[in-house]
Amino acid sequence: MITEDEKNTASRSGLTASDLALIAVFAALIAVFALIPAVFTVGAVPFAFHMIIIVLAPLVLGAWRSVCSVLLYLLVGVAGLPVFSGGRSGPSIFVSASGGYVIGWVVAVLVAGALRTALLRRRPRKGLLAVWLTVAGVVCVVITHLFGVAWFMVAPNLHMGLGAALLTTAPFFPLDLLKVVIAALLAVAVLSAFPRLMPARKA
Amino acid sequence: MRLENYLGAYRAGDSLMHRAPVVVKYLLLVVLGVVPFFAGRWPVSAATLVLSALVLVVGARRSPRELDPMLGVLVMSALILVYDSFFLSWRNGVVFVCGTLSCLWLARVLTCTTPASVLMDAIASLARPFKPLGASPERFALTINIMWNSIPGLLLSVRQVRDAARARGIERAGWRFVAPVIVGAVGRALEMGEALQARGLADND
Amino acid sequence: MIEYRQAGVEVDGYDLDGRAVTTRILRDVTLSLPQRRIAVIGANGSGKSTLLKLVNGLIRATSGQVLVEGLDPAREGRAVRRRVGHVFTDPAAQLVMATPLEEIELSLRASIRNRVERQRRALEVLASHGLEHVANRSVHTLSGGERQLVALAAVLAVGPSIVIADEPTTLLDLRNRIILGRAFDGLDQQLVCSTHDLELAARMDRVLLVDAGRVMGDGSPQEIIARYREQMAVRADEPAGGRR
Amino acid sequence: MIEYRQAGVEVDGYDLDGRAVTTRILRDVTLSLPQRRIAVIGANGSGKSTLLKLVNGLIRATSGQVLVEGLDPAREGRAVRRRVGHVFTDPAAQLVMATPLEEIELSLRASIRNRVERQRRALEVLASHGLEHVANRSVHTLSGGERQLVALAAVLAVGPSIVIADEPTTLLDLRNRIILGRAFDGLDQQLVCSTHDLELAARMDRVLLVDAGRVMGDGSPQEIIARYREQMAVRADEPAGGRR
Ligand SMILES: Nc1ncnc2c1ncn2[C@@H]1O[C@H](COP(=O)(O)OP(=O)(O)OP(=O)(O)O)[C@@H](O)[C@H]1O
Ligand SMILES: Nc1ncnc2c1ncn2[C@@H]1O[C@H](COP(=O)(O)OP(=O)(O)OP(=O)(O)O)[C@@H](O)[C@H]1O
Ligand SMILES: O=C(O)CCCC[C@@H]1SC[C@@H]2NC(=O)N[C@@H]21
Ligand SMILES: [Mg+2]
Ligand SMILES: [Mg+2]
Repeated sequence: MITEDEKNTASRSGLTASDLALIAVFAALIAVFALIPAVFTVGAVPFAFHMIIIVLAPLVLGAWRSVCSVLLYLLVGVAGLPVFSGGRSGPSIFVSASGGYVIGWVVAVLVAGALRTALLRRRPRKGLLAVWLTVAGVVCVVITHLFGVAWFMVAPNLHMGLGAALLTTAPFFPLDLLKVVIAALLAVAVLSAFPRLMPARKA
Repeated sequence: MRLENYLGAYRAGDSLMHRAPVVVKYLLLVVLGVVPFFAGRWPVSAATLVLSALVLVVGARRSPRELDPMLGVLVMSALILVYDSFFLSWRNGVVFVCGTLSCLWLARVLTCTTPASVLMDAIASLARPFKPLGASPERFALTINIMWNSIPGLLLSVRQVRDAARARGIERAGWRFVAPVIVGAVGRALEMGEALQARGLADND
Repeated sequence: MIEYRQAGVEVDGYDLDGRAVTTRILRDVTLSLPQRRIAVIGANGSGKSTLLKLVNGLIRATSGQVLVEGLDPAREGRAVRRRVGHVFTDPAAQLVMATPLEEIELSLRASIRNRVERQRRALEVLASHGLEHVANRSVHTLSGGERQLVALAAVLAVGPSIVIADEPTTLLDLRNRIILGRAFDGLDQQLVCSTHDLELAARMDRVLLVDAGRVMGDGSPQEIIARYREQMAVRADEPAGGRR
Repeated sequence: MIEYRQAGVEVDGYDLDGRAVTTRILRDVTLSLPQRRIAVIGANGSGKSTLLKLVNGLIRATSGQVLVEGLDPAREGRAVRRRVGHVFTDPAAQLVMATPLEEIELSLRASIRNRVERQRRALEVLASHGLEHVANRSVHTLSGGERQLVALAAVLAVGPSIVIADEPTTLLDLRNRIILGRAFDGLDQQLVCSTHDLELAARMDRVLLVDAGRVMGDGSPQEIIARYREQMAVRADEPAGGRR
């Protein structure tokens, strides 16, 4: 079945109604997961349950739509509405200690989304599907952390050395890999419930 | 207060804030909520906190019960306050917590006193300058609105899934039911997309 | 047995001008329901679903009390829910797993520990509702009627001693409606269902007519259904929105 | 006018062993529908909703073609959707705003630029469906029937020239069903609805009977409904799951 919304998933201007709804709902999901109280913080960086959805978005939506939903989430938060973790909001997010991660999300979902689309065009069997999705998810997490670390080192008020920066991100990393596994399983559930979200078959 | 009312819900009325233009409400949010973060002075933050509470209770004539920030925000604020007091200074913590609470209350003022259609008009007119770049203001406004309306919907669906499990004698839902909430949300988004499309609401303007 | 003792439900809300108001959506319901087959009929928004949700504590009475086999759902919720199965109107709200098979297996978890045995039994349950061909399909690709049957099967599979069904036939075709009617006749459990399907209501032992939050009629199917038909025909001729 | 030319639909999915498979859910439908009032009836899962969704391109034919007033929904989607209003079975998925009033205002945005005027008109629309008392209520607290009426009002408010309604009466009470039936009779637009409510189908000019993805009957209401009743009664007596 070719549904209307599959037509233009790659071009940004051609977003269909279903794309808009998916973008909006994923942005809302990120916000809802950001509300779950953080179990711990390292410095001023909170543990983020919403990272699960940040990883899930590219696995389900591919590159462009997931970038749009992350941007929408950031826009709404920067505009002042309390959707960042712990109900924070405002442009201060970019200059806070988490600033690097947040900017990293945009690049991370773009790359992970493109990778996921390339991998799924072959229509893998269900078992392999989870593996490919995990791979794309790990890429998403790694890029996020690279940006996070880079920011720790260059941010005017932090100026950490490489070692300190790596040490700060280290406690999150294994847990984020766990989130990738959760996101991949959720993505398998979503994609098998709605096969039309799979990218078009390779010709 | 119920979780799905975290962001407030529009109620008709004739309070000061109901009559104020959206711009004013938004400026309040920025000036009282966001700016003090940058000022970084705790007395300023404390004062804006009190002002924000007054805007909600007096300006928008909402019940003081709606000042309740709910568990998630409380826990995070407490964590940050403790951390800041130990490693930086308690003043940082106070600035942070005041800013967070002010933003939350003023966001509630905005949603409680502004009808969606007014909000959409405002967002669309903000986006209009970008039209030559290929943006479509109406669709943009619609998307933001759907996002905003989906948050209570999602919080509610957590309860719904729990009720569904309980109705079949499964008491402890837990993490197993994250999947149904998310798959359900995607399903609803797809159906919502079809419905929007069928109503011709999402076509480019 | 289900008993309502002056049960009432009030909800907080706002009126058109934004003032906080309390609305009574159910008032002073006193009933005892020993019959095997009971139908609840009434207009949209009259309070049928609310009345049914009181039984397993999905909604709590704000005044009065409800008792299910002597237990109060508000205080002994778990014990009550173990006895009462509740089928919602909207099957989409009830199905929590990915496929019909997993859905039924979920219901059987408590009673069958062995996984292989559980799956075998789940397939049997599906087959007995004519659903084996959709066992492994995503519930989201099922047609409306298929979904409603799965939701019903999932609740019955728990083996409750009372079955509450809120408009169980809305999405069903004629054949499935006939089959469901028969299945209901053959059910050992007590059944309370709300419905707009008057043919279904006519098969029951007792019919309750709810109107504007009150039980306004209570008696044999013929009598109550006739009264309801008459009432509705009159109201349909009133100017739009004239009622309430 | 709506025309189907050997339209067929295939869908991708996974089979029991997780292999990707393709299923045909609609085959070779050739029809032209000039009549004003058309009902589509048939068993659960027979393909009614699929048939309707082809009309405004929500699903595209994988073989053959559909034409709406000469336009192909697959290629001229926007032009077609401007003409065709589609009411879905499940009202919960269709309501995107927080309150009924906002919902109707959303429908009117394109046609009424002035905000005050738009709100006035939206309240009028709600009143004409007997819904003014829920105008500012959260859609999440509406009863099923109230929601279904709001969804219908929201689609009609756009002013389409063809109305497609997928089981529009499932959640309605007798009174609202009568009112809806009359509203449909009075509609200027062409109406195509699928339904299990044979009283509604009987009011139409032409009835299509769908079975297992094929149009198996096409004619006057009396004739087709009688045939359907007979068929379903027979199938209800076959062993469970015997069909398909
Ligand atoms: N939280 C709430 N706030 C305000 N009103 C409510 C709330 N919940 C339910 N209601 C109202 O209570 C009334 C009874 O609702 P209920 O769902 O029991 O009706 P019903 O008889 O099942 O209707 P239907 O036949 O349409 O399903 C409705 O008018 C509904 O809008
Ligand atoms: N994506 C899909 N994958 C596999 N099967 C599908 C898919 N979508 C629909 N089907 C199947 O196609 C058949 C037709 O579905 P459709 O929704 O058109 O039925 P319907 O006649 O509207 O049924 P109902 O009366 O229950 O609403 C059903 O058996 C359904 O399960
Ligand atoms: O305040 C925010 O909303 C942003 C928090 C970012 C936290 C980062 S995301 C990657 C890493 N993993 C975590 O659990 N937390 C950090
Ligand atoms: Mg109901
Ligand atoms: Mg259907």
